[in-house]
Amino acid sequence: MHMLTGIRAIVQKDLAAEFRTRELLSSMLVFAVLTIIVFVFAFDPTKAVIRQVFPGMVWVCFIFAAVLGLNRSFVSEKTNDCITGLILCPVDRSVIYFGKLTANFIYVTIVEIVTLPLFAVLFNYKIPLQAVPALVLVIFLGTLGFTAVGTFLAALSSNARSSEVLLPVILFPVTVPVVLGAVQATAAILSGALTAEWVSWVKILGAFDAVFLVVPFVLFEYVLDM
Amino acid sequence: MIRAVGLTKTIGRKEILRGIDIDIPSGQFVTVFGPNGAGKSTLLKTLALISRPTKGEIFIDSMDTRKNTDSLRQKIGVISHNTFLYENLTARENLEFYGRMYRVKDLKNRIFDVVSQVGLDFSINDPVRTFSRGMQQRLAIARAILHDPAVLYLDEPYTGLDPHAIQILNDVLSQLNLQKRTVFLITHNFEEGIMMSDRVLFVVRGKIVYDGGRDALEKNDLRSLYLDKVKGAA
Amino acid sequence: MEYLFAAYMIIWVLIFGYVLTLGKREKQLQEDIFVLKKYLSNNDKKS
Amino acid sequence: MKEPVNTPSLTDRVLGWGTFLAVTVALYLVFMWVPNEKIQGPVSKIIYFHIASAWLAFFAFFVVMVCSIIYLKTKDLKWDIISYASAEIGVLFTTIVLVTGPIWGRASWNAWWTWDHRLTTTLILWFIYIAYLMIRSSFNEEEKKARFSAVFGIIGFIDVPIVWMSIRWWRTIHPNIVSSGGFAMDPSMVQTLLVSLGAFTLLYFYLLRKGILIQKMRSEFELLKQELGTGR
Repeated sequence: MHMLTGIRAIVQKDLAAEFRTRELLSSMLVFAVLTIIVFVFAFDPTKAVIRQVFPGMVWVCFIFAAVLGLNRSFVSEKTNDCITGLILCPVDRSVIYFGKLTANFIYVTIVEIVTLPLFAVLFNYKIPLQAVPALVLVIFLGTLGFTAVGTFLAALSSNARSSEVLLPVILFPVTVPVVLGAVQATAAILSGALTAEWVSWVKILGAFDAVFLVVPFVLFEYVLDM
Repeated sequence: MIRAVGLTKTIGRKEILRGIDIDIPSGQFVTVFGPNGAGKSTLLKTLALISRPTKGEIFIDSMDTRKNTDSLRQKIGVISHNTFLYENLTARENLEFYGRMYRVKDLKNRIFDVVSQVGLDFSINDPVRTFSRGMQQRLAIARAILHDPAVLYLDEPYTGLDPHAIQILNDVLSQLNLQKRTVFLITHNFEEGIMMSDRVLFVVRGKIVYDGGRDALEKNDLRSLYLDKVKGAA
Repeated sequence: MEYLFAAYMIIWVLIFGYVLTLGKREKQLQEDIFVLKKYLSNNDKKS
Repeated sequence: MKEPVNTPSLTDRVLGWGTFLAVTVALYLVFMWVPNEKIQGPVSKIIYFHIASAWLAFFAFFVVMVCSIIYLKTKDLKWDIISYASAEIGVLFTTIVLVTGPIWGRASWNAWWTWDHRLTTTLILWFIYIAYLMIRSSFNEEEKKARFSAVFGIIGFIDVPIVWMSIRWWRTIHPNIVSSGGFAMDPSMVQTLLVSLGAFTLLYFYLLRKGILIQKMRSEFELLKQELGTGR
């Protein structure tokens, strides 16, 4: 119970600061939309090929926008050494991790909610209505896995000299299963394939999420120790 | 209140703390002096449970800090030259956040109390980034005492403070002294440092080289004693 | 057959290259340490 | 004062010569003794050192993880030094796997690169440990470098089975044009492979000891520099 109070406090603090300046969300959104525009120019939206590469484009856009947000999430705690203030708080270290993770997850989800319809409109891609629940599940699991590892590694890289460059390089190789799973599952769902075809991808996503939500319980204190 | 045994901290190959034993009874006001890079801040960080010692044990309230770390943090307040404040949040939001993290009871009234104690009643709804350095530091003081800690650690709190803020800080400290709170102060400022102090420590090159009661010292003696000890140990 | 040759060439070039860099690093460090030690012992004698 | 000549310890010398001997024997077996695989011909001989490299790389990364855990528990830089030396060797041999794999593939399937699950996983593995080395180079303070790379060394290794699983599943639903191919193993081939594995394991320990020695010298060097810096 105490854990939840702490997590909620951190999330509300982050969101309150973010909605005052909207620095992070606005740049994530603009970046995501720009990515769509680039894709429109790169792949002719009238061609049939679009049907095949659509899931890939969507996830590339989500993930790049997510990295942009993740990069800031701990760097912003460095102003006035707020991170030490967090370390001083009488809560389990995982509370800090899950608080930051939840805030990042919310940012990325907002970006996804805005950009996915835009994708569908600009590429004239009809998302079948009965596919929506499965799609939501996959996007949820994929985003969770990516931000889970991302938050952890962002905390790690925020201590480095050039953290903005370091984070993507260390984050992408580790999250290969998430990217692969999310794109493949999305493709299977959108093409109306049999449930069995995307369920195994959901399993892999679930396994990844489970592992990387448990690992921080053990390892996050080593990242925070000053 | 605070007891440390054989405290050692090595960072990489550098030995920052080299076997520190210390026992601070409840309610004592301890002032620590020492040259730059002597390990004072590291000592404070380990005693405040911000970083872990490489070797040695720390007890707060006779409890082993390795076991009850999270609940023992409840008893600790820290004021450093960094304010730990979020610039985009208002003073009230900052205090609300920390108050919730420390699970402060009756938070609204408590915030009102500490804010008036540091004289920021009228700016409570302004974002911290509009505050002057002195005001930010005052808010940092309010933040540190918000959960009424049994031990207050201060790391060079006087640097960059205007006389008004120094006055407020000293008021807060003397009030804590009256309430029998333990205070652990690191400073270069002999005048301010010794005013309320019960006990003086000199730390040089990761070791305590002098540990004496306040009554044995006059202000001027302190300075020459300090220079003596620092030269002798270096 | 050329492929076999190429593959083993690359394996050996990489391994030997690595061993050589290790040797080079070792030598460089040895020299540096030697110079520093000499410098330090000279300083000690003077003071 | 004479400049010290590098005199390796007895263990090092025995290990060095042992490695040399073992590798020579392995080479002899590969080129002179073992028969060619029936279908693929002489190119099949690549496989022995290819597999041995893969084994060595994987073993090296396993050592990285184990030493990372011990480092985080003990905070003794000795373990960090082993992790670093081992990671470097691991990356080197992963590179060998990544180069020899395509050569073999080109010869037997006429395609340089296939997104075969083994090759793809190895590629990701390579990137993970390149990232590990990059983390090491982005921190100046010894302690942070050791701590953060240890954390990543553990995470990276935990990730490997999941990467393997997902890529294998990916390949099964998008079947390869070229099947990874059967490889009828003759007993003599198995024996050759085992000797190669043994030889490379020795080679690993030889390189590891060398790497550790160099890191220790570097530590000594930094210590001396510090002594100079403190103005003695």
